[in-house]
Amino acid sequence: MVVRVQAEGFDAGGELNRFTAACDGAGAVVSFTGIVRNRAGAPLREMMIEHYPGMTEKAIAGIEAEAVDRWSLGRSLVIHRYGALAPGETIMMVATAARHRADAFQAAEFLMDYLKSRAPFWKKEIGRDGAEWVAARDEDEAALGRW
Amino acid sequence: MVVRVQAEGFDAGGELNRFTAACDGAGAVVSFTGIVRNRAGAPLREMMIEHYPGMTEKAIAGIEAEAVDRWSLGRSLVIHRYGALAPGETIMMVATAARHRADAFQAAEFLMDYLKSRAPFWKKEIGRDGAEWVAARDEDEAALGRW
Amino acid sequence: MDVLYFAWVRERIGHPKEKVETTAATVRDLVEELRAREDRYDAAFADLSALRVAVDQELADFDADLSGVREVAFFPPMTGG
Amino acid sequence: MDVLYFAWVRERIGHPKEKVETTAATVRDLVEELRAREDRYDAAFADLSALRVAVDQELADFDADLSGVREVAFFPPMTGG
Repeated sequence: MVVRVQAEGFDAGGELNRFTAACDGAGAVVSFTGIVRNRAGAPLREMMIEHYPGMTEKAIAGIEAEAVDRWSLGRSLVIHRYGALAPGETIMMVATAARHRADAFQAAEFLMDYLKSRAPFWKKEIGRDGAEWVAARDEDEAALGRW
Repeated sequence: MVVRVQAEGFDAGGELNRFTAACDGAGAVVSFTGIVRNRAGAPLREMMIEHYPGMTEKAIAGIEAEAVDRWSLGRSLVIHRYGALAPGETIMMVATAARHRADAFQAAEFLMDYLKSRAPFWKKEIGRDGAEWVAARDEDEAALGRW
Repeated sequence: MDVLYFAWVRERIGHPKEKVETTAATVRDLVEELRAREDRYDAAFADLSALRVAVDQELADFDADLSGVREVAFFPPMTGG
Repeated sequence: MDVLYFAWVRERIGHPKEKVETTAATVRDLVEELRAREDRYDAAFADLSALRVAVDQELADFDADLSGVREVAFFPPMTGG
């Protein structure tokens, strides 16, 4: 279980390789990377991500502990950035390793669903003509219902 | 849609980075990597993967076309090795990119379920005391039922 | 007790953190005290259904007990990932 | 027609590929012709439920029609991924 909350960018491919190399006995590794999308219409200048230092790490550790409890997981990794990000930059990544693929996939989806709605991050989109906080999506809250 | 069937090893992290860089407009990238696991008890010397040249590429392309048809996918990538692999080596990888994570996750799981049971690959485990073809698992066949 | 604000709640109130002397028994009582202070607080807390609260860095609800609590944070629904 | 064998079917029959002159109407008829050849064929095809077949590189079933077909392959259930 590794959790990193950081302002700096990171190399998702390098992280995936290091994660996989450290997963002795795993047959399946799943990764998710979230990327700052540009908007149709009004171009995005940057995305500002605010978080709650202290609670963020605790919340993610709690979510990971629950994933480990529910699935047969070898290891997991969560990296999440905060601060100013440009379109195309990687916001965050999750990786899970397990003997079989079903556990790795389900744990990764579970981690993502909970990180979306239960880890204290807030996104603000900054365009040429102003800035706007990203609203939580109903379907993200609803996604928690399946676990 | 990129399909590569090859004997050579590949750098999963490098592939993930190249894939992500080429995915303009995607917010979510999911990857799966399959790794040769060692066996408990009798150590594995190598895994031999046999395939059906010609049909393999066609079958994977057909599976990818169906994934594109069912989900809102930006891009997808399938790399699958054949030949002799040592424990710890990467057998194959799938990557999917979409605007939202649900499409990327579901398409990756769908691709994996179909690659497991519908792409013409066969695995043979070679140990110190003999070799054995890996049997298809009932749960892999059953996994197709959900799509 | 430390009271923290994040995202648009922080922007509306005008600062990220403040020390609050209070005898409020629950989060809801604390909210009422804050709303009574100034218009910007009143505006920020007008619709509690748009807000979430954490008590000592754990998600809580507005009826949560504040005895012994050192830190309360108010913010909109989270948008991580 | 080319007939291909993979994995343990290839090992049991002893070669990966052969040309077969046949007037078999279906895959099942072809299997019967092959089984009549030699014991190793008979053994390889003893339990059809353990085998899969592809006709011109598409998965098919044992009742598939062979008219115009150039390539038939026999193999155990696939274990990719």
